[in-house]
Amino acid sequence: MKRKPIVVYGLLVLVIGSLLSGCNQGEKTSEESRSSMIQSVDPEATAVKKGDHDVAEKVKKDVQSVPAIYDVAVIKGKDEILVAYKVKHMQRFHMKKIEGEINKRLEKKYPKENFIVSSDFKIFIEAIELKDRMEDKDYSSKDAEERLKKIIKFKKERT
Amino acid sequence: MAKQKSPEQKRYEKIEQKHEAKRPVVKNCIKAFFVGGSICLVGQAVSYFYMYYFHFTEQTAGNPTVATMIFFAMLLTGFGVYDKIGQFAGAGSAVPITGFGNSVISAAIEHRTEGFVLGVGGNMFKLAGSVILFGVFSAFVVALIKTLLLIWGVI
Amino acid sequence: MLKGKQSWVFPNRPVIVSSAAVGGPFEARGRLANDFDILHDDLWMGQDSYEKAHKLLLEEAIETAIQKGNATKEDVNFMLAGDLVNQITPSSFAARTLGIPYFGLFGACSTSMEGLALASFLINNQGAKTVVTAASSHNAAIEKQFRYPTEYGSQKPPTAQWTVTGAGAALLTDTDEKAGKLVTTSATIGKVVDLGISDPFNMGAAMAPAAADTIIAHFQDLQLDPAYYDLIITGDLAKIGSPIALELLQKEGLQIDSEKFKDCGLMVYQEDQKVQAGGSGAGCSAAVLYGHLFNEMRNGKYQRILLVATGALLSPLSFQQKESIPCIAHAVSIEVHP
Amino acid sequence: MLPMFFWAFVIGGLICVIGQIMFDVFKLTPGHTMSTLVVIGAILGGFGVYEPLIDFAGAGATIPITSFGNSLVNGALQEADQHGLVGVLTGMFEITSSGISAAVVFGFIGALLFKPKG
Repeated sequence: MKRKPIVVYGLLVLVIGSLLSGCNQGEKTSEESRSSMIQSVDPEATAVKKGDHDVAEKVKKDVQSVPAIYDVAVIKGKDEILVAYKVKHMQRFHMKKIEGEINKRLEKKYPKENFIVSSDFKIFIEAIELKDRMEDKDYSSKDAEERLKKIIKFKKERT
Repeated sequence: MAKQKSPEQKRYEKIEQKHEAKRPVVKNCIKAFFVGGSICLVGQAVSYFYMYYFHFTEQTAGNPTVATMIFFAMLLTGFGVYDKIGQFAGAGSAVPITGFGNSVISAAIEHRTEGFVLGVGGNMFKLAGSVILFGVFSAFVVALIKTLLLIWGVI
Repeated sequence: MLKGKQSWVFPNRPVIVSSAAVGGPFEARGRLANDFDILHDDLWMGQDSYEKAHKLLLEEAIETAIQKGNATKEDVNFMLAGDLVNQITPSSFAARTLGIPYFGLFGACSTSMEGLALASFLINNQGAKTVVTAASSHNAAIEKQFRYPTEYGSQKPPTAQWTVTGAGAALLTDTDEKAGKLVTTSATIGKVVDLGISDPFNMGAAMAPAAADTIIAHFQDLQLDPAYYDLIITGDLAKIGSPIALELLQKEGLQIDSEKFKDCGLMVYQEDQKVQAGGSGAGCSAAVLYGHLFNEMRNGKYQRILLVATGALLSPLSFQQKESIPCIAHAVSIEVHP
Repeated sequence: MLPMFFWAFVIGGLICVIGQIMFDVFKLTPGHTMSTLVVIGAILGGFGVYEPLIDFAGAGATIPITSFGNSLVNGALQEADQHGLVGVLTGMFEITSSGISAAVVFGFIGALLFKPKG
């Protein structure tokens, strides 16, 4: 059996490699979301509607008071409030418990609001991305709401 | 072994034990720890890569990470490196998912001289098959018990 | 001619006219590289499967031996050969190419001496004029046969042995010009010994009792003293098995100098080659004896040697069925005819 | 993120050490060792211990073969949650399919591309 030169196979490998990784398109990331991977960034709480800012800020304070948590991002949308947080590493064993605790606390305090709580790292990054975009005046609140919905949907899918 | 050893065999066992080279357990464990740990470290980096540059959450990044690690295992196996790592690291390279990939890929490569259907197809899982069998069957039993307990309201 | 219980003596002294050894890339880096007639620098040897490369090794060894003996294939009456692959196909396929009447032998790694003993017997008793005997093994083909795929990353324990990629062949003939030539003088056929070792990664320890048993029988049958030989060499007991065999022999009251008790599996490779306990395989004793040791004898370093090739008669199936490993050893004595 | 890397390394390394001990002390073959680890993973998954470990150690828990058993159990339990007992059988590969399919695909590609080096 004669073998084709290794270059041909190398190319094939490359193609397969890129197929494998090319299934989802990457998006531009901001400085803050990048640094959020390594350190605590303490992002400002925001809301799609201007007037909801205070509520979001209050929610953030409440979540922050949970001792196992060190970094919280809150975005209030029309119907839902997205709460993304980071758990101190040694507490990560109890993530489920912490999530339940936060849910209970928030629901008790704000019975009317609908909370989406996530400790997922990716959701945290996405939240910061969205927050950064919202700071831009040209970014309409409709777009923001849509993107928030997308993140929430994204959070709910499991595998 | 079920068979009883004869007195002669027992006597020989003693002589043999005296000369047998002992496996360097501690050294092997240290090597396994560092190589195995490093493979997991690479896996963690790959999963952060998927989370950061692509649309994957912590939950969903596992799948592409596993696929990528097995892809690495294919390259290392094909270029004849993985068996050398294996001799050095023992369980350090066998226990991670790359070791599972290596067992499938090495068998596939080895038997291609017997053709793609009977050779590659027939032998691909000759090492990994037992992992799948015991994984699936034990998962079935565990999940069945747990589901039944939930249905009966025990837990 | 039978002597004692299980030994033959060869009063007609069959002459080993020529011999040849062929090796692979790993052996080329070994200690005995200079004693190989042909060394391949690629494990595939230009073939498209390891089994074919295995067959090629054997063909080359036999052809080289015949050539060195100034003979042709037509001159050879019989070929006695064997290896470790299922149904000894490499040997049979080589016999197909060579077209020499053929006995297929299986004695695992003891095949080399099984072949030499039978070849000597044939010639001694006028059963043949010229006989070629050979044994071979190929690392990758045998790993595939007995253990895991070659690329599988399993860790071999320090008791494991490295299968030699090599073949050795010897051409024996019945001639009166014996002076200064190598001759076989006696042989002892071993019985199967099993002392309960079942770890296939500890073959040396499994085979050592068989070697000791055959050596003891040899000296008893021939009523010789171990001092008669310049060297007693075992086939592939390696680091673990060799000292065990020596201890067993000394327990039986045989005074053997450890300097004169060597092992082929410990001779083929360099210290820094990663072969765990040492070399093994049917090609190990064949290549070392028919290459290195015969050269040394022709150079006058040794006058009389006893080679004891050991074989582990297991199969992957028998090991998985948790059988212990039955082992065998055959001894042949080779001398320089005065 | 940095502690994540650290713990992935440590936990992943420790699971490998367990495997090494099974090799060297209990003299198990690689096949037996891997099968045992998968069963252990499935049992830990059944008790719900493995998921917190993944939260804690990330790839240190998902890369070792034990996670294969765990995700098989989780797949089955998830499906059973929705469809009752039948789900135990049908949901098994819900989560784990990627490991096996990647091994099959790359195994075949490997056979196309490479020859064993020996």
